[in-house]
Amino acid sequence: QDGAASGGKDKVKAAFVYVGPVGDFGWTYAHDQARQCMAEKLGDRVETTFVESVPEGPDAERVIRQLAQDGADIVFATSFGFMNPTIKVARQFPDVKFEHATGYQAAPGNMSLYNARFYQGRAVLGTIAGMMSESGKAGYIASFPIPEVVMGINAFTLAARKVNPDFETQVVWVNSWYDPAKEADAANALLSQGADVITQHTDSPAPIQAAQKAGAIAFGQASDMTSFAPEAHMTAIIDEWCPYYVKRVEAVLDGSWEPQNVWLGMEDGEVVMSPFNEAMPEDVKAAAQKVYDDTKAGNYDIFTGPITDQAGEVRIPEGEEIPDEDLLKMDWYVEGVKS
Amino acid sequence: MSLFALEPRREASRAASLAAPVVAVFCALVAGAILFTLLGHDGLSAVYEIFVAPLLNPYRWQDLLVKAAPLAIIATGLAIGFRANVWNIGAEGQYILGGLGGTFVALQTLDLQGGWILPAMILAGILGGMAYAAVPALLRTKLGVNEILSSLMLNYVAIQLLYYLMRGPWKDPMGFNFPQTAMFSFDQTLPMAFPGTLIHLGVPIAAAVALTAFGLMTRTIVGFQVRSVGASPKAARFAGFSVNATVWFALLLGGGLAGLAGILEASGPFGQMVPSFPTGYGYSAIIVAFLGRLNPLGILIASLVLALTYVGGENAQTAIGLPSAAAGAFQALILFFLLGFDILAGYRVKRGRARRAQDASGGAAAISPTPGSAIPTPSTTGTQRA
Amino acid sequence: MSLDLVVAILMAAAGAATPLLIAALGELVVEKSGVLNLGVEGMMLIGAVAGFAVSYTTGVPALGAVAALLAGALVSLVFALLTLSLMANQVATGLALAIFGTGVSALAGAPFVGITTTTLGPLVAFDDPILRLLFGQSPLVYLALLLTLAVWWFLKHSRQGLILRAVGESSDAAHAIGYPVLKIRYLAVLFGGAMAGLAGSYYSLVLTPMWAERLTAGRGWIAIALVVFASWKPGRLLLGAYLFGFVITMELQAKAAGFALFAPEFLSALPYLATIVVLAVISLGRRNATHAPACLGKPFRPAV
Amino acid sequence: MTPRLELSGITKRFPGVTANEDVSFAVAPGEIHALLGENGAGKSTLVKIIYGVQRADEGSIAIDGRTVSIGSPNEARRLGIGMVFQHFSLFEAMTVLENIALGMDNPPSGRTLDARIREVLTEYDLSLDPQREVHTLSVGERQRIEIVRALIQKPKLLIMDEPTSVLTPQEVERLFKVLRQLRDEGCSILYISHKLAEIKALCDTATILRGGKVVGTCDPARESARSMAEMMIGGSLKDISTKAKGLIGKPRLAVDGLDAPGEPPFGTSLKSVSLSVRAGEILGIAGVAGNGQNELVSVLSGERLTGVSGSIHLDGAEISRLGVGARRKRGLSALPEERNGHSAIGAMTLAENAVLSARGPAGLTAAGGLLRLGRARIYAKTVIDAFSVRANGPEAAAASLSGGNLQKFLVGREILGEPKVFIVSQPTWGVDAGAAAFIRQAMIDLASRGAAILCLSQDLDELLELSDRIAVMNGGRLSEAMEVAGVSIERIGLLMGGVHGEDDPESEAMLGAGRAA
Ligand SMILES: Nc1ncnc2c1ncn2[C@@H]1O[C@H](COP(=O)(O)OP(=O)(O)OP(=O)(O)O)[C@@H](O)[C@H]1O
Ligand SMILES: Nc1ncnc2c1ncn2[C@@H]1O[C@H](COP(=O)(O)OP(=O)(O)OP(=O)(O)O)[C@@H](O)[C@H]1O
Ligand SMILES: [Mg+2]
Ligand SMILES: [Mg+2]
Repeated sequence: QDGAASGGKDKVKAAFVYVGPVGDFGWTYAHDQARQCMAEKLGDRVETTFVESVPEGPDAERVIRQLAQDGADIVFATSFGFMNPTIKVARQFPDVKFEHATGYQAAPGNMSLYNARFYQGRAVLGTIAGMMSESGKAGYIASFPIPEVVMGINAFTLAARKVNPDFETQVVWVNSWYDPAKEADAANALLSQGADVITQHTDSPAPIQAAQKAGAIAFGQASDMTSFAPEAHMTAIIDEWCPYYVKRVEAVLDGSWEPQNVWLGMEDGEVVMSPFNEAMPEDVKAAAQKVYDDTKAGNYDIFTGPITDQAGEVRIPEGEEIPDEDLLKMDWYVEGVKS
Repeated sequence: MSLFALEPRREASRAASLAAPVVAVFCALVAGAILFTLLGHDGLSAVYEIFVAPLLNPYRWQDLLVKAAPLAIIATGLAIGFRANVWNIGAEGQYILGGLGGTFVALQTLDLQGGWILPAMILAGILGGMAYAAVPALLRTKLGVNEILSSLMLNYVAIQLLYYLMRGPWKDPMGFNFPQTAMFSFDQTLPMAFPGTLIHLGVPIAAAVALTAFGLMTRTIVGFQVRSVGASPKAARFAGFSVNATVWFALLLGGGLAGLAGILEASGPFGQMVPSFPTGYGYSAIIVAFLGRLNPLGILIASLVLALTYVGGENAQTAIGLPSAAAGAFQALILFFLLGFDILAGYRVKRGRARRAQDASGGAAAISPTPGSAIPTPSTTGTQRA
Repeated sequence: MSLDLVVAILMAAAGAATPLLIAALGELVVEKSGVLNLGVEGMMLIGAVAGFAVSYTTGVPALGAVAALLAGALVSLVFALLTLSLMANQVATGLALAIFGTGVSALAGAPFVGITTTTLGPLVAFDDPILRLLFGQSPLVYLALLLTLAVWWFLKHSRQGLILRAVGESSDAAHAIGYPVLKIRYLAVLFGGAMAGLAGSYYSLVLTPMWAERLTAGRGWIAIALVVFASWKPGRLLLGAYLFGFVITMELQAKAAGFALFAPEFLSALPYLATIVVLAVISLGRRNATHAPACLGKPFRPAV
Repeated sequence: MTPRLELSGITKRFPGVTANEDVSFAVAPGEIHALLGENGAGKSTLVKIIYGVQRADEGSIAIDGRTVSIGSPNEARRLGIGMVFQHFSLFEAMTVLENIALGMDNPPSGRTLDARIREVLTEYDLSLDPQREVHTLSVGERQRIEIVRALIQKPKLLIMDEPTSVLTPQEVERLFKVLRQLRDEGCSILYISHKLAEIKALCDTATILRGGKVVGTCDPARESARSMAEMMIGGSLKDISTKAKGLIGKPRLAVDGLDAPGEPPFGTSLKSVSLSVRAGEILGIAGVAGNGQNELVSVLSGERLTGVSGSIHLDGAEISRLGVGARRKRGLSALPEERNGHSAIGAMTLAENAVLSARGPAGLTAAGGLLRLGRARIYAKTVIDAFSVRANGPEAAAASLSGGNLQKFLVGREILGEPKVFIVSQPTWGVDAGAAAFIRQAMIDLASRGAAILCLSQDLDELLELSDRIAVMNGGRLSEAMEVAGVSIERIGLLMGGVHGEDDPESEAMLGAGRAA
């Protein structure tokens, strides 16, 4: 429309495609909070819509296409499984901008990839776990062994072993992103076998509730879950997508949008920690805060050698860092992980 | 008694059985509008966005066809089974196995070229679905195990098998360890039926399947055999039909068609195999089969109606912010009305309580103009008590 | 293995078994009356959300459980109306009910996402593991056991139970000798709905005191399978549910202990495979007699 | 004396039919009152109204002079009315005791009830084990449950709807003894049967229904079976013309040493059955239901092949391994006793029902497995016309025909295919006199055209009228065939009861069961 000369717009229609219901209090919830935050920040310069519970696959393709047809200027597709559908639609609508979260492939020209370095937050959790655990054993409830989950387990364990070299992480795969009953049962099983820290890479608050009942500590997933377990909840990694969404929509508004592939972390304010629990010992607070601050300042990378794998072999020599492209397809575990 | 009374018709009314779905949809629209208004949304526009808007937008027609195709194919197979009193509710699993069967061929032929590859995949898909349906068939014919439960249980097993293959053996080596296969090659991808549209070959195949099934059921001895077994296994045996063979036929056909739908989806819209491949088509198709009154032509229409509720539901989300759950609830509402109004085919509604003596015989045994004499009832005992 | 661990395993098994047992008991009574209601999952979700909402707003979890009971019964009424009065096909209506419950519970539950409530936990807390095992679990665990006993007694020894079984065995004969078949089936369906609702509230009030969409994650289907697994006998149902709970628990315990003998997918598929095998074994043992109520799933229209 | 039961102006309409129209009559205390009428005359409907299963549109009922409204069977029982249904109302998977308890309003506890049942059994000289499950019992025993269920409540009025169609002559006698004893105790009995000889032997009065209306009352003892039948149909009964003698030719169906397991779960196995039927001959097979007749029919028709040994020859060719279709192609047609759901499908049209068994003989299929529905309609129409079936044409649903008319259609469907061998079970079961005569005539005509007919029936009179030779089935064994001329009914009755001088335990058991009462 207007502003075409500069490539900018007066008003942008931004559409979001979610894999779960906005009420999942997990992944989709975080994206939708960010959408609302962005809409509030940009006021009447943006109009947002969303479609929730979109199955990954052809349904996603249809929904994305419909959003493009209905005049969306930018479409955020917020699940890994939307990658190929987004690529297909992006090819058909060269004038619409597409943003895909957590993928590794994009259509050239009008599709960006964005992701967050959650593992940086896992390092903070690992530090707290390592210092607070008496049994030296954490229970890790994991969904599927995709690189992102593997990397989180590794970051958590590496950080914990920095403060407690004997620390062990016991992983239980529940093969589901969301099954509260099973997650709770898994947490209980881990707790009964001696874990006194529970952490998770699944979406429901059930494990931290279980931890609270057993008097263990736990961490929220994707959003602050203090309300579910005020005593057990130490902190949570918060997916803070709002700044990114604001930036990208603004780029469309002023015509500066370019495709990119970003993996943002604490430096960019995309990964933040929810307030530490009051009851957390001061030294733990300080150590955790230090990991956070150092990461934010760019001085700390948990995946810095030496790193030994489960078999005890040194994978990454002293001083070296794991390059991003290797992280993104990580399929091995560090020493101390039991799975 | 009540304000209305039901009076059985001597024979199922064709007019009523055609009118019932129309009346039902209308009532569902009204009820839906009221419900959404009560929930604090604009009820009228919700109904408009779900039911009318998609029909006014030609882009959406293609979407409807594409979404309806797998439903129609699966429902056709299931309906034939239901007609034979074979309660296959394992189409979801058979659909998955169909997709996996075809994917297996695709993974073996990733580096090959040739027009034979896609047909081979489709064949493997059909065989995959059939092989999976053979399990409940075997259990029922050899041991008398109820197929409702065995086929339902197998759905969950199929999902785990899919997860296993995606996580391990069939994972794309170049796929950054994400649990999914490589994208299919050009020769492995279902072509469009009409170039320049989204309508892939699965759509005409669905229409052909339904029409063929219609002919099969009404014009051939096989269809007659299926209907006989469904109406009474004893009578079928009297007629010289083998009940077990019919059970096998119904399950293999249902499984084969579900498998066909699976591989058409995998090689078409998906273009690869992914863990999110199962989307509940196998269950939705059961409802489609009933809405279509177990008649393949009815199923074609019913599959479009169901597709409309999906597409319209998404439309209502973006247009007026109706939550997806509302669309789901509304879909169920339509189903309730359609199922409820089915009774009009077999019964006449009478005003008032003038006569309390409305009856069908207590011997429901002999008479079956129950809602649609077409619809047999699930006999959970299977072959047992025959 | 320490005593604490054994107790923990047993309590976890009881916890996993309880909601399945409650929902399956309801379905068992429904099926005994000759009706097949596949909508258990939907009714459980409605119960879960109603239970949570009432528990949260009143602060009394027991009231939540009662509300769940009533809500489950209320939605089952829709099923009863359609399949009993209007003779709609039971399989299709049950599936529609499952969809309906999922949608409505999500809608109704939207305001309750992200909060927790007081659990319907043990009445007294015990330090001693044995006492904890015997008396320190959620009241619903004991209620489920009592219900099993009650349903068993009702079906086996009460007059009303005899009539209910008769209705499921031959609705025509029951009608001919003067029993109100539809009324009895209505009551059975309502009971099934109430039990499913209560079972659903176990998730939102006991196991994971919260509400989220699709909280029950498919447990309703397992409850239906259990009824068949138990060949329509309350005693075996108890056994089946606890066995099932035990297997689930042991699977996770094994994983938590670091044993990974099988692919995790195989373990996840195990309960379903086991049900199929049991079905086959039952049928092998007694061909032609699985104790299924003879009229299961068949519509009935009374002559007046 | 005030009548025990008085009906005035009972009218009951179903869509399209008036089942009862202004029916009025009375039954005195201690009277056995017959209710007669053709199929569909409205007998069952009327008694269902009296028992509260259905409701009359108009009219009133008085019991012992008091006008009552009977809304349900429970109310009927409270008024002292008991009923034994035409189609049993039993629960197969339950015990006799439970079944009886279900038929009572306030049954005492298990033990007391068990004792009460045994009391009633001794009082009326009946035998039955209260703890057995119903599905393990013979038809006769099942009926006894219904009777005990009624008797235990000490009814003032007992209704029986076609109770004897499944019993042996001896069992019928025993039943009559019970009924007479009841009458002497002052109980009134309303009795429905198509067997006019029984009516003559048992009943004090008869009310005759035709088209739902009362067309007459008579004293059966003073009427002949023929005169009552003519009152029922409102016209004169045609005589059956016998077939010409001396037509009998070579054996067409020869069965030798046939063994087969019983139909699951509780059927009777066939033990070394041998028989032969010649061209032009009708071989009758008598026997109490459940003695292997169904097994014999299904083995001969080819419906059952597994576990069968022995030989079956059709015109000299061995056919025992052939399936149903192949046997039909060779000219063997078999019509089992059960209509609904076995030889006919209620929900299908008559034309479709024709396809069931006549598609071979009548060429109702084309190459490629296509159905020729047009031809099927024509064939059905031909049957309807030739057998004067009262139906709404070939497109009428089979369920919309009355039992008698459907039976005529089915017999016609088979006979018009001109089978060489025709096996038929209970050709006139529950069929009224007029239709029965028609069916028998058609069978005789078929035999005269050179077919061999094997007719299984529990109706001895029918067999004696139709057959050239007669054999008796008991416990899965078939007796020698006897020439009908000169055979004694006594002897057949004894054979039916299992007395044939053999001493294997199973036939002893049968004997025991048969005799027990
Ligand atoms: N439930 C029903 N609905 C409609 N019509 C019915 C019903 N029951 C009976 N009829 C009709 O009422 C008439 C009387 O039927 P009824 O069963 O009373 O005859 P019947 O004298 O007992 O016959 P039969 O000798 O064959 O037992 C028949 O014409 C039948 O078509
Ligand atoms: N619901 C119904 N609708 C229409 N007609 C009915 C219905 N129920 C029964 N009938 C009619 O009832 C008649 C007889 O029914 P019934 O079941 O009494 O059979 P019948 O003549 O007694 O045969 P049989 O004794 O062999 O069972 C049939 O003509 C049938 O059309
Ligand atoms: Mg009758
Ligand atoms: Mg009759």
